[in-house]
Amino acid sequence: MLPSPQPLGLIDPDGKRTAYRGHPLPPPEVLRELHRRMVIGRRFDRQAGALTRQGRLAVYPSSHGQEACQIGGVLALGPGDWLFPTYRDSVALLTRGIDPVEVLTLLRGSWHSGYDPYRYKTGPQCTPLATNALHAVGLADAARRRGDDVAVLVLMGDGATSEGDAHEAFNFAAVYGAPVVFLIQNNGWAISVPLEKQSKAPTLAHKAVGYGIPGRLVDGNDAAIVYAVVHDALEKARGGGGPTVVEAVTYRIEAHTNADDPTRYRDDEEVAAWRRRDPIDRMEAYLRGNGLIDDAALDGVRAEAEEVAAGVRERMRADDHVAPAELFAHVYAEQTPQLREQAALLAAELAADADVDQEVPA
Amino acid sequence: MLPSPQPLGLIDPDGKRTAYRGHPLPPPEVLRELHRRMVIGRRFDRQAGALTRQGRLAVYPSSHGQEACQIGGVLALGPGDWLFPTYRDSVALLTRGIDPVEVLTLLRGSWHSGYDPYRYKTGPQCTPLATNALHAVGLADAARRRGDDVAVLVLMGDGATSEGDAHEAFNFAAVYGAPVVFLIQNNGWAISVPLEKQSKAPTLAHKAVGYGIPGRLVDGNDAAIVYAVVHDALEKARGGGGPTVVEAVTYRIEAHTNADDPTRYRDDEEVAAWRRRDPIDRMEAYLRGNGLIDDAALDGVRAEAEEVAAGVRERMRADDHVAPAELFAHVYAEQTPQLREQAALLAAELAADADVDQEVPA
Amino acid sequence: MIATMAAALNAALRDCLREDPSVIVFGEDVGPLGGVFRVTDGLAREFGEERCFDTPLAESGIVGTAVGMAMYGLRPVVEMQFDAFAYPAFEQIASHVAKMRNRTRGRVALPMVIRIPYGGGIGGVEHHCDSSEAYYTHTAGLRVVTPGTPADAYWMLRQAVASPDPVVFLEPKRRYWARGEVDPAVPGTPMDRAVVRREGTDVTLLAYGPMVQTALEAAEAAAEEGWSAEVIDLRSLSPFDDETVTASVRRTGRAVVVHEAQSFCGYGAEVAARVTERCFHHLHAPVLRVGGFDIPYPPPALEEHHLPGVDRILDAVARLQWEHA
Amino acid sequence: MIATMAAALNAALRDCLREDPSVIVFGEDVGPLGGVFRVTDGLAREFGEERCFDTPLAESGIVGTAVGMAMYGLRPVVEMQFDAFAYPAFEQIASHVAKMRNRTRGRVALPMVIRIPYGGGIGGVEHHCDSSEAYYTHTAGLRVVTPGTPADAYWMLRQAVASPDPVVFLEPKRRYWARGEVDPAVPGTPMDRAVVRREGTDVTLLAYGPMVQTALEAAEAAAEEGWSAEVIDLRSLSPFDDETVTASVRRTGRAVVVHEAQSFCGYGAEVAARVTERCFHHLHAPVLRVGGFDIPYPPPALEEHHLPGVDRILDAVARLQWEHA
Ligand SMILES: Cc1ncc(C[n+]2csc(CCOP(=O)(O)OP(=O)(O)O)c2C)c(N)n1
Ligand SMILES: Cc1ncc(C[n+]2csc(CCOP(=O)(O)OP(=O)(O)O)c2C)c(N)n1
Ligand SMILES: [Mg+2]
Ligand SMILES: [Mg+2]
Repeated sequence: MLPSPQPLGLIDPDGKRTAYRGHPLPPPEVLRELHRRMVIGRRFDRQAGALTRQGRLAVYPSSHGQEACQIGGVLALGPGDWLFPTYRDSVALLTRGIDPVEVLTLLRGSWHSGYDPYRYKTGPQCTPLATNALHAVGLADAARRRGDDVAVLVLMGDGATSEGDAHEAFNFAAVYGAPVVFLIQNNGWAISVPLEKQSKAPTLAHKAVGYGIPGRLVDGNDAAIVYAVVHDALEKARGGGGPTVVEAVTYRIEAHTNADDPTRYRDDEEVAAWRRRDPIDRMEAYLRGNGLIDDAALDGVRAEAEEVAAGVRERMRADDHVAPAELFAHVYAEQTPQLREQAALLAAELAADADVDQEVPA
Repeated sequence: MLPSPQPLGLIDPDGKRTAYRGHPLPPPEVLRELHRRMVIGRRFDRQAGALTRQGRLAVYPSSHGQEACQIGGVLALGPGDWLFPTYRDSVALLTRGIDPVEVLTLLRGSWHSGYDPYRYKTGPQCTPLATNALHAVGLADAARRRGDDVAVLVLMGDGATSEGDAHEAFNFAAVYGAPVVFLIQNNGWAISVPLEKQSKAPTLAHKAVGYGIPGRLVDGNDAAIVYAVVHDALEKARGGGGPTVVEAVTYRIEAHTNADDPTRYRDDEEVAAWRRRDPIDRMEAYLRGNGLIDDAALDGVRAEAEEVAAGVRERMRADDHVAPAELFAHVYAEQTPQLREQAALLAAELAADADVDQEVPA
Repeated sequence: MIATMAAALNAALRDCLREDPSVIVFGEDVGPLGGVFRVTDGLAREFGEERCFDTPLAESGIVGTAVGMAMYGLRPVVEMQFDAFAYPAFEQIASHVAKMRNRTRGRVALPMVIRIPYGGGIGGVEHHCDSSEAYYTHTAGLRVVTPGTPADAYWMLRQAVASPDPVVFLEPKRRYWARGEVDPAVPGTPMDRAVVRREGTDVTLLAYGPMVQTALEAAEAAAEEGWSAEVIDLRSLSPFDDETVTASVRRTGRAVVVHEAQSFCGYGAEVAARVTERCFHHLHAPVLRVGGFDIPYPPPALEEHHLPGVDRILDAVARLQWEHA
Repeated sequence: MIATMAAALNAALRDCLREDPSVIVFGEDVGPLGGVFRVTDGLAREFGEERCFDTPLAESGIVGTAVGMAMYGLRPVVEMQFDAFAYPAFEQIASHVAKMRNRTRGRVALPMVIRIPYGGGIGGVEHHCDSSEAYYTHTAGLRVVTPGTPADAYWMLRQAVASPDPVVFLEPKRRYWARGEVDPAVPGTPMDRAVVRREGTDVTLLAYGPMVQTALEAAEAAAEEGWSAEVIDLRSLSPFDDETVTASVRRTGRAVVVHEAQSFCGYGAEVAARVTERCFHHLHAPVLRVGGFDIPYPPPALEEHHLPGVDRILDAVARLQWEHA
């Protein structure tokens, strides 16, 4: 009933296969794909950081350090499965195949969610903490009720587990037997609050016990174990085996967002120690050490990552004009008379402004 | 780390000492007091039921069957300790020494809480489920911060554990090391919803694991074990040992409240089976079997119970007039100008009505 | 048929479940018990526990899972057991239910209904009698409706379930047992329109839900005093039917809005403000509000003093500066 | 001293912590980080983690434990990180914080302060810019106040902490970095009174928090158009200072109320309704409301179109039927 006291891992920080045999190592093509996506994700993340410093994004919460969780989780999803991400999970969304510009719509401030949740079977990035966990349970359970072969993966942070909604989500999932996997990215911090001020449980995976759900503790910087365990849990969920809680122990290398100042609450040394457990380095070491990747392939991946970044740079240069009238477009299925009135008011204001602009001598 | 799989008990349903030796049996005078209070509590509960049928109470949620939990818990409290009850816990309040008429103020509809929380170190009866658990944690933690020798007991139902606030309360208590004991009266039902639709955990005590709190599972119809375990937990809490979750397995013999119709959702047989596990019968059997009580003493207890009931009957006959002006008296420390205006309006209405009444020819 | 409001609501749910397989009903005690007000009586038996079922006891959980279910194409109809017990779901309602369509640029609709028994007048103890409508009407993206008669209860609930928008459906507890004619064959007025319940020429009484009946009684009494009162049942609190209301007040030149909720920042404030904005030069007197006092809902012993009744409405009518007529 | 509003709030908390050992400050990230807006900067260091500390990430937990602490004699000052993140605490606020004194017949007071940074204008993403004041002002038992200047920020927070009633203290985010004179030696106006910020004779502009500055700018612009506008900073949203407001509007005969929140059932509705009730025969035109549209708070790209600005206020002033003057 209790999760393992130590995080499960398949590949250790030095890129060596661990002694753990409870899950098979994913096949080479999956490992290579995990690596490739992590390299691209890291590059994308760096690009987003740069755009933020240039003032092109309103805010950016970095995924740096958490690529193994996000990518391991997303690649484990089957074709009919759904994903419910948070604000932190840009790299997960990129990996999900969502247009990077649509991923950044929220953070750029053009609109709230930038992509079509149905097209990508992906909920909007969720900011009110833990609320998405309930949406995930609901959607999973709806699929179960319909008899569809669908499982759902929801991403949440360590801090989010303290919210009442996390508890209610775990409990509803257990009671309904909903096909949902809760992947907790325990990155050690909720903004400035360390895990030891958040919970006294031996691990967050232990929370599963109180719901009669299996809890798994994994090394969140080992993409192979995250993939394997989430894959397993999703399969089990689809087969009617109910929910699983997976805690992936990882680290947020950057500040909480660009607006944050981590020097106020944590040591550089802690960061440095975690850099030595980098998820990409270790996967690369494993792939190299086992002859699964060569320099040419690596260069190819890096070039692809540069291309993605260049594409983002390029496309983010274009102005993302949003028509003011859209303010009123999506509040109800049909605009209410009230909103029509207000839309007309704004339109008149804008027309008047335009007239004034034209009056200004050239 | 895991609670016992079977409920701990000191006295079995037949009134025999169990084999369990993890807690000492409370001394005879405590057992006699537990018994005496249960007999009085049961009689009070019956009286309240009668008053409800007579239309003198707006609503009454019965404690019948749960006396061992409520009384075992309350008698375990030390002189500086606090209690946070729910609407279900009239017998706990009576045992706490609160004037029975004040206990019934809420249910009679005269006011909300009828007693002075400071006088009795007892929070008001709480209806929004699980919200009182947070109040208990806060008060306990305030006492801890002040260095006072105070622990807090909070009562909650099985259904209430599903609320987000229950989770947040367990977690805050654990993180703060607050001196609080959560006594879950698992009476099998949340109105019409059975426990198996509420939780898939092996027991509710298992929920403690996810917070790093000890969880104890006890026979909730054995007042001795409830007393012993809660007493222990409170002592530990006062000593800086932090919170404990205690699940007491019991049963709600009556309907949820007088407004409920349990025939719609449960069998008489289930009730009958639990009647055979009656907390008073078993304690009486133990006391008799061990020569700790004789017929005279028993008669004395019963007479005392009748006296309490008669007192309640008598005093509840008196009209409990509440002045309409009190509507405005306790909203703020001082009445705001707004409320003064409204109070004047009502006073004028009442005066006009009185005039009209006087105009009516005698 | 003649039915109580509770029975009319029950019939509406039954017909929705029958006609649309995507409709599901869930909440606390709505299954075998049929709800504490019996509004879901018999539904679990008739449609099975997969379509009408009890949930764990957690309101945020109920609403939050309903969001996910609606995203997947179901039409959840959830019950909050009493007004004040919807508050734990407030974040899900305000931040997701109300906003999902807007957040996703129109891509994700949430056709769901949150049924909330509300208001007082039933001798209920604390937390069981709140009039919480203004919390929802101030939240864009929600439709907020409340029936005042059994016929409206039936038809408005059917329309709410069919609506592509999320609807907060407020059920006036004290009217659950009131009887009236319900004809499931004759479609009702659209739920976003107000209805003139009684015609009059001197003053417009604006009421909804639990107060419609009281307003009608006040109009009756007013007639005896020589005032012809028009009574409008607002029905849709959000959006507001300006057309019907404005036409009436422009004609009568006087208006009183009535509700149980505390007056301060209550729904009546909006009604008074917007009617005044739109009818200012037709008004002989300010639009008056007759609402609850600005206090927490009182204990049963005092509720009669708190709740607006016929006398208080008449007093307001009397204060409408008839001398200026 | 010249200080930003954030610094003034920080100074107030520091002085409260110094003077009253029962004051404690807690919330998410208020400890070593000093809060995401740095309002609690340095307090954990100066007063120790027992008096200023980080909590687990759960708003209902924060408010609910504060209730228990206040019952025990502490004076908790809690921070909700942003407006929309106070919603999980709504049940604790509405059912307990607001009602505890009343529930216990006056025996249990809850002197506590819930600080909520609110409103928009800072380019914040969704859920970070809600104007949630009306949810609280419609809840009897709460005091709801909001400062518009650094000096008020300092003094009103001091008074809020000293108040025997629970106070929802709304901090206008976009004014955190605005500077102004703060004199901790000269006690400020009582927090339950409105203040005339600029005198005028033709029209009264009623504003609070984030909109006070905008209203002052509008008054300036109005002067150029020949209208003398009086500007009142309401400060206390609940209770409402009728005396100050009524006196002004009776004098000017015209009023416009301004806020960021959606207008429908917004705070401005109450202001318009009550001012009209009390000043009807002095009014030349209906009290107009200039508020946000009835939509969810928009993304940064569009917020300038949503938020009331000087022009929109002037347009409202222009519509006050000057031809009837
Ligand atoms: C309900 C709610 N409360 C507060 C916040 C403000 N907030 C945003 S992120 C954050 C910390 C979250 O920590 P964690 O869950 O560990 O996720 P991480 O940012 O580390 O990925 C907080 C407090 C929020 N978004 N939602
Ligand atoms: C937040 C909230 N939701 C719903 C209710 C309505 N309600 C009152 S009692 C009850 C069942 C409670 O069950 P449990 O916690 O097991 O306590 P019991 O009544 O069995 O003692 C419900 C749903 C409530 N009081 N509070
Ligand atoms: Mg984290
Ligand atoms: Mg129960």
